[in-house]
Amino acid sequence: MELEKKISRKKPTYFREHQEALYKSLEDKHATVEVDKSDPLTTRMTLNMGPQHPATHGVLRVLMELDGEVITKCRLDTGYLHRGIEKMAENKTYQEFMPYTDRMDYISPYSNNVALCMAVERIAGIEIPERASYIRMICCELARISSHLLWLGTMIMDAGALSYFLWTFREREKIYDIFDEVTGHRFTVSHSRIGGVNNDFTPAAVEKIRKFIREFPDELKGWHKTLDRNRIFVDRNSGVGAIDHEEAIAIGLAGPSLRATGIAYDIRTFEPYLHYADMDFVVPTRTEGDNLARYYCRMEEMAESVRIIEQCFDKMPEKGPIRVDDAKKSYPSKDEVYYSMEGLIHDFMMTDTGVCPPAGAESYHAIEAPKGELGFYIQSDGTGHPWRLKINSPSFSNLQGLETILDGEMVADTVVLIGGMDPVMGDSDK
Amino acid sequence: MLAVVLLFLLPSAAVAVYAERRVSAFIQNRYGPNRVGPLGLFQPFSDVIKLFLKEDIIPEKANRFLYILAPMIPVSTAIITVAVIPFSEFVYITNLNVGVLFLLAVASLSVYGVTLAGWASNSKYSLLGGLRAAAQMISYELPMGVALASVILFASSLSVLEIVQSQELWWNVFRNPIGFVIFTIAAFAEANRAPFDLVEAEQELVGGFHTEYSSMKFGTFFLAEYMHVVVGSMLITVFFFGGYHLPFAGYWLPEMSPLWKSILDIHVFLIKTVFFAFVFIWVRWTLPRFKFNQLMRLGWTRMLPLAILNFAVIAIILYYIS
Amino acid sequence: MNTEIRDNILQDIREYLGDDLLELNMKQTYPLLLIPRKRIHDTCRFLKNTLHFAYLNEIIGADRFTSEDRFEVIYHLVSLRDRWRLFVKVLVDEEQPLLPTVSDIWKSANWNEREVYDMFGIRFEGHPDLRRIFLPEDFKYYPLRKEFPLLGVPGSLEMPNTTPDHD
Amino acid sequence: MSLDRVMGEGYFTTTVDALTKWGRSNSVWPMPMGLACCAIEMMAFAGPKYDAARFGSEVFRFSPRQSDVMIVAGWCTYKMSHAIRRIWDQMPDPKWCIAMGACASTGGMHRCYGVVQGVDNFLPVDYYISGCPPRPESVINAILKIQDKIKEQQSLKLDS
Repeated sequence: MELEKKISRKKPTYFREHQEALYKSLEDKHATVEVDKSDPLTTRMTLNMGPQHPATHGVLRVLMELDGEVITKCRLDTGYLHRGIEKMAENKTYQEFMPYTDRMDYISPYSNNVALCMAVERIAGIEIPERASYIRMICCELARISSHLLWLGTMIMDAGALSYFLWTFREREKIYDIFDEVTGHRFTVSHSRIGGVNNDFTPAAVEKIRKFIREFPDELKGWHKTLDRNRIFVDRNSGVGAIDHEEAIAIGLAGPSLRATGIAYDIRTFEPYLHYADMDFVVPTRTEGDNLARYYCRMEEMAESVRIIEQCFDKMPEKGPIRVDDAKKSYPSKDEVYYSMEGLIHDFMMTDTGVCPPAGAESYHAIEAPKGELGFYIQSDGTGHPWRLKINSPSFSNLQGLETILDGEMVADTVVLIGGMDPVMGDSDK
Repeated sequence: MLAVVLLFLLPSAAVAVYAERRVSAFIQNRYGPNRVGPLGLFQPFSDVIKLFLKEDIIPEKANRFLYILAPMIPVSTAIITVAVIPFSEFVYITNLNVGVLFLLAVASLSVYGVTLAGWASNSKYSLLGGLRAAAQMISYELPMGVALASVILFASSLSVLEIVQSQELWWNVFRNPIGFVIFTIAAFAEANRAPFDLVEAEQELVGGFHTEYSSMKFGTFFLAEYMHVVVGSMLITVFFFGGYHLPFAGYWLPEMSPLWKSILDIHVFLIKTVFFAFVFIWVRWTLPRFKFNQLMRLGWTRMLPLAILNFAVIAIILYYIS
Repeated sequence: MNTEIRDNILQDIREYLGDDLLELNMKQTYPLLLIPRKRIHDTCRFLKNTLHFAYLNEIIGADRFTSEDRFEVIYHLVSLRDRWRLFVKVLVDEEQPLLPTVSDIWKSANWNEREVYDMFGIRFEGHPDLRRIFLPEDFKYYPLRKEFPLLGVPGSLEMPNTTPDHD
Repeated sequence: MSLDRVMGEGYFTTTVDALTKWGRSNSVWPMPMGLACCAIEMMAFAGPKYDAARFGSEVFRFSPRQSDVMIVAGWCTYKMSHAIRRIWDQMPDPKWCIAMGACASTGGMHRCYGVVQGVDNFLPVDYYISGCPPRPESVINAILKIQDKIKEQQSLKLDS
């Protein structure tokens, strides 16, 4: 035992205080699994997973105490991607800050753009044109599909079937192509603007999106066919990491993880934004609360997203402005900038000071990002920079829940559980 | 004869590596390696050259002797296994009269390599991999043995050559389908291939037992894995698919001179082996991995009782027929 | 959310807090209550148990950069039953940045309070595991305070040793 | 060397040298140090459309002992830098390093207190990829450049 202790508690060589505090906190944690201490054979091992580990989806560090292969208690250590995005926001104008939101949840950047824009629009009192909001909705739903595709691929890859990852990536490439056509970049798009969007859909882009939503349901059906009745997959996921709805609310899960426990908390219906109130869609929920339920929720959400995009195309006005025609609130169009003096001045002013919400205003706006509720709490001091901008990120909430869920599961389950929770460290670490 | 077989087996691992990369690429809508040599055929050789010339790291706290010894065991057991496999009626290294027992004994030796590697490298991930290997091998050795016992009943001999000859008319897969299924699953588990690759479990244990191994020591494990794939497919062929026999050969195949018969037999044997190697690869790239407790449950509560039942039923039927 | 339920809830809060409800800001989309530091714990318990604000969404810290009551902490609550959000604000002094924890009321307050501690140095009394969450424990500053420079303090975070044989 | 005398000056060493270079350059196994957004493009680089396997680089080994080139993809914080350096120290020679994207190369847009302004502060970087994030084509280009570098440097013959 003494030797075991010596090996597993090797002196940390960097950030000594931090490591020691972390290990101490693991020892202090109340174990939820009662293990018979009288058995001399129950030697404990502390296993460090991460920060660089194939299954931690980035740089999450999981510190766990093992009894055989069962995790008796675990601690998550985050912050390996912490760059101080909230500090940076205080030093940028609202529009300048938008590219940073791309790099928050880098699997679905469009949702983050929209979340920031809508938060700023609410605090500054800007109404966006109808066509712009439909463009935002379509792209947000595409981003949701793309995020869930990556979740599907990585989760099954973590369970051991590598090919699914590449199959889902093939579909993701199609969405990348669409974003490439619409916005000019594969995935860090920065397409949304305060007061609208940057540019309209080109006919080629519309054609590509229509083709994608025509073909995608078949692919989805194929995955359902190979996974729903796959015994190994079902056995590995059902009952794993199960949590009931009361506990889920208490530990503050968000998004599909919360909906898998039976709580239909979806901002799109909870307090509809854009034109989601006019759309006909259901919020998929399950009651089991385990990893399989999360799988079904997300899979059904992808199908719903396709339906929403179809309805958007039906209801979208054929022509119309895509940005507010008010130079105090949004960028003027490029035509105006190139051919008129006022346009140039406005463009310059927008870049220099940007939108100025009233002093002392505080406001919150959330959208339903693929991972859950993504909200921005903004405090304004009357200038073009936010005084304080707080990001309410879904991955942060989900990771916090993960710390509770992992207790009592097996080492092999950690990977599917982390995959099933689908955290993005850039989102959670801010 | 031995030299010929060795020359055949060693490159076969390289070919299996290449095949795995191309087949996986095909499954995943990719090209796979196609730049090195014609169709990328020299890719495994370039990997081996690189691995040979890489720095060899032995962890400071590792048990040096066992750490160096461990990679040799899986390779040697794979090569030893070939000793009793008949490639044709006349081409085999030796015909042991207890060949089946020999095979089982050698197969259970190979677990030492994995377990020792896991223990000796003094890493927690490796240790977990090694422990899983030990448990997995023991639980799948038993169903495999019992499935083989049901094969022996048909041949009334422990010699591998006689088992193959007993299948001249009817392959064992038709006479003993449940035994075939059990043996195939056990062979997958013995070769540590997906869905039973939780010994190396890249996503959980980084590399499992070979996490700490670098350069050619890792390369040896890598090659041993593919040798076990080849050997595993050979064993399935020999025990259940009539070895070198064409289907129902006894009924229609004319008498041939030993030379021509040998050439035909070897080709038939190779084709069957290649097919099963393909199945190994195919399964690996499409199925998720088992969890440790599921694996144990499958081994002890499903496969072992089924194998014993199968053995008993066959024994009773054979007793009444004869 | 119809106005009747909303008025009822606000009436309940007014009755419960009495004079301690320092400010009720209804100018924004969601109501913002300002309450004194000493009432935060029991108010939170009341909001959760009686008014069904079962879901604590986040805890926001902010630096007002004023000489007194420098920091503010905002609790963002959601009532899933009434489909409504509520923000509860408390002011914290710079000299004594202490608040009672609410992690015994909502488990999810755990990490959120750690985040506020990490960014502003506001300590939460009774928190089960108050460590820094993003930055290493060795870091001695609180980055979201306004006086902290954007580029950080040189040397406050160590860089790895580039000679390989360190141990 | 006697063999040299028979076959000509440096015949043996240059032949083995060429063989070594051929082997090394054609099987560059990446160690994916996926930190942030660039990691997603790195996955795309291995994915069906771009297919790193064509160049023999599809074997993503997560164990540092078995990999040749470390692709640092994403911004690197001070907290993470120690882990990266440790993994780099664990990789066996010969090894190469690619800094993928603006953040890994210079700190990029994340000019803030948490981020190391370029991983070359503590790693010997062989190739920098520009872009935020770079497209997968650029990663393929980087791998090819690394292959060129391997072909140019002497592997066995150290001097003369």
